[in-house]
Amino acid sequence: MTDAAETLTIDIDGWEGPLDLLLALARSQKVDLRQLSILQLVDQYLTYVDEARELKLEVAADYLVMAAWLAYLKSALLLPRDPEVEPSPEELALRLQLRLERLNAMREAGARLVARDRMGRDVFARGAPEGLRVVRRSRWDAEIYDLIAAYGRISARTRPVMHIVAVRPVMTLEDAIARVASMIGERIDWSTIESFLPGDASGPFRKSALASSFVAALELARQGRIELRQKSAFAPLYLKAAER
Amino acid sequence: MSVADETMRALEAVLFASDQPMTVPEIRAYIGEDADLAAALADHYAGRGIELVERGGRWHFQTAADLANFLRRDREDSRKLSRAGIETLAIIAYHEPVTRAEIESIRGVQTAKGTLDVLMEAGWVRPAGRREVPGRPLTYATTAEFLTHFGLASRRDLPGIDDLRAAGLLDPVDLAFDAAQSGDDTVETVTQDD
Amino acid sequence: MSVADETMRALEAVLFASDQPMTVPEIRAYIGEDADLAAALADHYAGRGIELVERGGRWHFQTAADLANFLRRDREDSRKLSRAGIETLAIIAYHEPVTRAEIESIRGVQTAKGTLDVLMEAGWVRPAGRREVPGRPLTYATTAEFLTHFGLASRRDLPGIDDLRAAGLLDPVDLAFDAAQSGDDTVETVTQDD
Repeated sequence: MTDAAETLTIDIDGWEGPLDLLLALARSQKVDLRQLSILQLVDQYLTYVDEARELKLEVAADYLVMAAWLAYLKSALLLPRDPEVEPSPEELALRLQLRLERLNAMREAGARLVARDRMGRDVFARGAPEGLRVVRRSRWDAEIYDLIAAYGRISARTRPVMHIVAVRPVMTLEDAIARVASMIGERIDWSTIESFLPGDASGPFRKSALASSFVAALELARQGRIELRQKSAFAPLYLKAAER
Repeated sequence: MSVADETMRALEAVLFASDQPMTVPEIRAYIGEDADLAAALADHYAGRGIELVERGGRWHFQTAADLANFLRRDREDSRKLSRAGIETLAIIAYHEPVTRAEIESIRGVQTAKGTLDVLMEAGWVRPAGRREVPGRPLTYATTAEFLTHFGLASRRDLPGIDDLRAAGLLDPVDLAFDAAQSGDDTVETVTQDD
Repeated sequence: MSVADETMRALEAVLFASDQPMTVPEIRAYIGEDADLAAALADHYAGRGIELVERGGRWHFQTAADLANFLRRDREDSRKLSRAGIETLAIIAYHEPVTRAEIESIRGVQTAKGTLDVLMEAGWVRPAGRREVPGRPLTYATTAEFLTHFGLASRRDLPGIDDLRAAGLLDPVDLAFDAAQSGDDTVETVTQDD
């Protein structure tokens, strides 16, 4: 990299972009990058690109963009300062110098890194390690509760299905027929169906008794044993023994 | 061994890095010296965790044989038994000895081969002979380990159906809840509702 | 070291047998004891042809670096990195976690897709989560294997990292620019004409 400026004239493909080329040129100044002459660097770069074009080498667009930018920077640095222009050419130059410093730092760090004693090149791991073994075993987990709950679940699911109707407070149709038939004989006048219900009936039992008594009334009417009367829909329903 | 002995160090490194046991001529090709040092190096390692040994004229490092038990470790992964697994186990426990066909008929679902394998791997179920009926199907029963794991003195300690009912374990509400939770079994509503 | 020390022997054997560098918890899983002995064992091997080293919290045996000339026979550097690869690796190692855009801004050139792929395939670089800024770019960082390969006990051992950090050379250009603007003399020196 010492005679970079000379070899540059024939080797543009070797550079990883304009910044890389600039860094190589900067290093050819053989000064600390902080002491770098930006004007000199610009001249070096522009000369290089011109030479490359004279040799009719393809110069990639980003090198030309950099060349144009550097030409602008050079003129701005040389011309009397225009306070209106932001950022100032000095600031642009400083940024360029900072970028070159950073790239240079990483390039040198990379070189030091790969020069270290590297595994498989300078130091070696054991050639034929026996290897360590992990014997995996599953420890199955289950609690006694899980076991008996599972059995309960199966039993509930698959035992002969047995429908158990709970003892519910109902009046069966047979009971209602017997009840209405026996009571009707004692009634002279029209009586509401509610009057045939047990006096203490309440809640679900009363509803059941009412429904059964109604069906019983219809059955007895069909047999001609009672008469029914209702003035209108939802009006009270009256029962009376049939006149024979 | 003198640590400063360069040849000895090189021998050590070469034998360590080699992926093959090495003959003395092979060693010589690397360290360019008399390779008889191997015996001296072997002495140095005597009694250590690593040994340098000669087998059929070839030298290699190996771990000391008495430490083999350190080179493996058991890893126990705790795993929960699947629903099919626990149900199958319950049926075996309550009905043993029981054939696979009987298990399936009680569960009302086909039992995957893997399910019984898991139970046997866990050490809770064992084959318990063949039933002397056509086809001579294998039967299964629980093991002593099963009793130990579940804290049972004997199978008679398992709660009976009446106990289960009393404990609410046949309660269809729980059953329906379970089913809703796991979303798999459809539940027949066995009993009353109000 | 007392040769009779069983734990030390076991440690030696386990590290020797392992085909991977091992963390202290991993070692403990095998020898079931306090694994701080690794440092003592490393001392025992100091200056020998084989060394016990710690890289990124993982221990392994390797040959002594100064014996490379004995071992390089028939071996070539199979992992020859391109210049772009070396630079990219250095940028990731010294700046991690770092986005691709940040790598490109330091290098002043787009990073070919293959460059990062090669570094990841070598096992030296890994994706290290996304940065919570617009676009949520992926960041990259180095691996434990990177430390092992380059013989670094930790990232703090990266060559010259302290100096680079002190000089601000690991800071982005914008930050360094602001620092330079806020009153020192670097601006003057860069603009001087020869």
